[in-house]
Amino acid sequence: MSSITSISALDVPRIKSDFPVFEERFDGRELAYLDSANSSQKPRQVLEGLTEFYEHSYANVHRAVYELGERATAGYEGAREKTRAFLGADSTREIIFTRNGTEALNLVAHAWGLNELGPGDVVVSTVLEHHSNFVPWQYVAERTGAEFAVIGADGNGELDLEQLDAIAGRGRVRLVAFGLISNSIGSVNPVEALIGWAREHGAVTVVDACQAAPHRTLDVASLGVDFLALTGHKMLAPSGIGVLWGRQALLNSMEPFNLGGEMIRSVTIEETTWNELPNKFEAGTPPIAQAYGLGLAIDYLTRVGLERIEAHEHDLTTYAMERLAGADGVSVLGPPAERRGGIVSFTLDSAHPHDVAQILDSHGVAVRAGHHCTQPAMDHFGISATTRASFYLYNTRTDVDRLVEALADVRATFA
Amino acid sequence: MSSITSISALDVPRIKSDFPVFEERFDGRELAYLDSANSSQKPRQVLEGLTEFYEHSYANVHRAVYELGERATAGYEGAREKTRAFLGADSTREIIFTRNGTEALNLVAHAWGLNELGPGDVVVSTVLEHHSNFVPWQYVAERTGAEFAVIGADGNGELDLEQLDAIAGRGRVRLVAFGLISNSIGSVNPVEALIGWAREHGAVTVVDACQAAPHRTLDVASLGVDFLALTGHKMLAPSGIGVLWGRQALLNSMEPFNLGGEMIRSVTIEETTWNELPNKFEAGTPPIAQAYGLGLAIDYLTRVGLERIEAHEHDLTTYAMERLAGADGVSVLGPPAERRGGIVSFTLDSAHPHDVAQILDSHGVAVRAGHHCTQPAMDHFGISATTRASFYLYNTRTDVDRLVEALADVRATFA
Amino acid sequence: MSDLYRELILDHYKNPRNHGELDPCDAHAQGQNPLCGDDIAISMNFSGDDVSEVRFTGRGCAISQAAASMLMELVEGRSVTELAELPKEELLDEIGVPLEKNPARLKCALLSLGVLKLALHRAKGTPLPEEWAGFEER
Amino acid sequence: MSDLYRELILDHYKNPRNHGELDPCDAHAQGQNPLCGDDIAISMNFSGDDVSEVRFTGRGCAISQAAASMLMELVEGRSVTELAELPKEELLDEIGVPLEKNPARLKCALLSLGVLKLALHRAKGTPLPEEWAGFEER
Ligand SMILES: Cc1ncc(COP(=O)(O)O)c(C=O)c1O
Ligand SMILES: Cc1ncc(COP(=O)(O)O)c(C=O)c1O
Repeated sequence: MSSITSISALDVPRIKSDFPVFEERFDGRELAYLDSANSSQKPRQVLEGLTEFYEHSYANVHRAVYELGERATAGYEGAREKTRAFLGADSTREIIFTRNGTEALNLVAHAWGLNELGPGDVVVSTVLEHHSNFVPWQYVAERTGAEFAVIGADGNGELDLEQLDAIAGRGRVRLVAFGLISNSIGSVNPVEALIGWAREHGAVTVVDACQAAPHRTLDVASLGVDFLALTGHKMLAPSGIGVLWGRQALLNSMEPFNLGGEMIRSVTIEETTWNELPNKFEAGTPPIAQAYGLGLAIDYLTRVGLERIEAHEHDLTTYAMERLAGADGVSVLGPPAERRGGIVSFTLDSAHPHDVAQILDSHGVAVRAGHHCTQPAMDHFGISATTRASFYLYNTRTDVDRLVEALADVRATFA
Repeated sequence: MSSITSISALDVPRIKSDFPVFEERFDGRELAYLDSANSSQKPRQVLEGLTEFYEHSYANVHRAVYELGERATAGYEGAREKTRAFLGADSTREIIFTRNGTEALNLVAHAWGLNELGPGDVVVSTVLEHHSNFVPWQYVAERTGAEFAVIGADGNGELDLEQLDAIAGRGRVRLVAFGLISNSIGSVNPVEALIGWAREHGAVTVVDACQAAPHRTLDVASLGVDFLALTGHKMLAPSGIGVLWGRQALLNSMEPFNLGGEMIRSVTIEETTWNELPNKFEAGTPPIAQAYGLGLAIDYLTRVGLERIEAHEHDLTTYAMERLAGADGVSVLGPPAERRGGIVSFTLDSAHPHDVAQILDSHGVAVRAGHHCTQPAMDHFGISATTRASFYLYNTRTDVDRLVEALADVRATFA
Repeated sequence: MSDLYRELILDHYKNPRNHGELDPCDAHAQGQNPLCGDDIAISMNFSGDDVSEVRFTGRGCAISQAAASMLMELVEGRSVTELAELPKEELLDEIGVPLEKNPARLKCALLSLGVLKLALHRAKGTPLPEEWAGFEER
Repeated sequence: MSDLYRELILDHYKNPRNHGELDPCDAHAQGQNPLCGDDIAISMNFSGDDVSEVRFTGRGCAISQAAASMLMELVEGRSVTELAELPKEELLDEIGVPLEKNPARLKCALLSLGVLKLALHRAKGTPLPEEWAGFEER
């Protein structure tokens, strides 16, 4: 972590001043918001841009033949182009706006999975996945008679790739779904190995980038995946917007998911034909302003620089792990800082995570407690919940210090 | 229309001042926005409330054990309660937030339709429906082997209830889907007759209230329907939010739709069980701020008074029909003003609707041209598109006058 | 320190009253809070219309476990009919900390009461009131 | 009046050039704009590598129909190879009104060119360039 680097440090005070929530005082103190893996705060640039959009460029998109509608369409489609560039995708046709990350994954499960899978096929997820990248695959396997296989992990929460052969022995591997970064323990998954293995078996790959997209540069071309899902609310964008990227050929070959306005080419009583990409998968009035807001968030992240954000979070994670290692009664889950994102999950010997989080709240420290929508991972560790601190561009080492100090108070309370 | 009424008139200038878009000048003039059936403009009260929410109450909902998360949850669940009251529903468990109206209808089609229907069953829609309340039923019928039956209409665009007997003769009527108000021609459907007939056959009823909810008081209890869908962006709310209301017993008996975070009770590698209502149908991080914004829009509409809004729109519709009846070359589709919402669709003898709308735009008059996502209705009338003007609380008779004057210019251009 | 963790709650949490299981028993139910995994099981014996004995087991946060322990003290010796109608305010008063602003923790606090209601209504064969409907399905 | 409706466009709309159908013909295609239902069909005959005859039929707005009529004048007598590469700017220059801000109308204006490309690439057996991919599926 003290290696010499050409990446200049973030100007955190300046960044912080872009986020109105940090002007408020919580019990007299600035908020130590350590729950960005759950959802991020929003900068002024996004909020003001959003209001301006509603005030002077709002109408329904695509179908309007007047000035406001043209502005709205330009804003909405401009966001699609920003998202395309952000992901290094070939074409805006491959960028589908959804409600959230969960819907992006469900789109693939429903529109690809239900139609393509059958007995003898194997659908693979991992024990570390968020429920949104686990339950849809479990469900489509059950509905179609395919096998559902789950890649296990070791005690560090790192995937056990030795299990891959046995999984391949269970049938024809058709789909492999995994996240880039675990949201509950922060481990970074071995993407290349998983994709290499999936390709060997001719399987379609689905990557859950919900925890990666806000924090690191992504490039779908070099990743070599088939589908990638992300969610806006974790990356400074409004709630209510997610993205599915997919290879054009695959998306073209798929049935649609939701049906209705905008996604059709022609409708008669006898027959309906589907619109071209991406409209085919965007039924009804889309989250217009939310997509526009995602575009503004991408602008913001790009201006600050994802590499600098990643380096900053790595510094905070390393620092937090050092400090927590020295704190009484704290056990941190997951791999060392080198192989994790900006997420630190832990348990405390004497108190339940909910009680921990509650007392931290009274110190103005906001963390999340629970299973983080990863019950299989919790089961893997033999626990039901953790307390989780997660970092973003507006956090500082002071936030970490406040976390550690507040933890001492928790221990004192439950002593 | 000149009947004595106890409903006081709307203070339109004051209402207009709540909508920033009317401060801008289009070619030197205030915008005559006559496309609210497509999507409405947003009042300051909604936009400012939204920004404030993001600035001081934003976090993920349900799972957060800290102050900001509690505020966010209170905001989100408060909006559910406002929506419940707005619809006269029994319980907030019956209010499901979706992305838009289309997704609300698809939820029923997927989660009820695909699981309940089979050969011998009849699924009924109408020739007037928006594609979002037509294509899903056509699709589930095809997928399940059920019959798809479409109630036709007369030359006025009023449903032909004489066809009901023949439809019932085609099999067991299981589901009847129809809109309260047609979005393309404005006709008000005979709700009581349709629901009575559906009930006689033990069919489930799905009501598309996307065009009614912004303009008239609704009460699901007295309507006697089973499901009702609406969309926020047409009723002063942000884009990205819709609502499905359903009877609790039905919703409880249904499989979920999207799968993932928040909608589960417990997840293991072997088995997943679903959460209770409404969470079971709200997978992933919901459109938090958008739901909150819908609550603010409901506050606004309730304060102004839906009865007054309806009366105001009725006045504008009557006036528009009178003036258009006297305009050269204009043919208005649909029933008389007494039996329609605030929507007037027409064709012009000499110009295509797109050209009409384009030239109206140069006069600062925003209307929609096209098939309005109702191709079967267009086919019914033997046309491919109309020009449509639609009214809302911020419109005035002056807007209608400007429409009529601009139409004269269109005719002169194409003479 | 948070208001929620007053002395009494910590005492009940650390020294739960009526902890254990009755087997056989006249009424039993179990429930979880899906948000946080808190888990409570309650077993009871009746004597006539009264609850003669009651025990709970569970795991989870201090609020849910302390509330269950406090509930035990409210229950013993009262009639089934009365308890089936026990208003949640009575338990909340006992807990004595402000939970209104905090629906997540309110659910923790009321978990044991929901489980109790389920056990009683099941034993009596009466329908669970709408307010507790979430517990039915568990 | 809108800039879009200059004299020339109205003239082409009211008096379309090369209107009609060639039957039999060497190349044919049809396409719609799903947004507005505009519809154009084009048929051509070749003489060697050149387009010797071209006709269109269609219905829709003035922009789409006038653009098709203008396209006819650009096409006749030119080589298939050249036309398969015809940049859309050439047609847009001909139309001569600003459409950049207006993607919906741009689609109307380019509908006939897309249909032409589809007819030519089909006849030549070459793949339709990505830019026109939307037309393939129709
Ligand atoms: C790894 C991961 N995948 C998927 C999701 C689901 O995203 P959303 O809640 O936006 O649907 C989340 C966040 O909750 C996540 O952390
Ligand atoms: C009658 C009707 N139903 C359904 C819809 C679909 O709503 P949304 O576009 O918000 O999904 C609309 C609006 O487009 C409509 O007018």
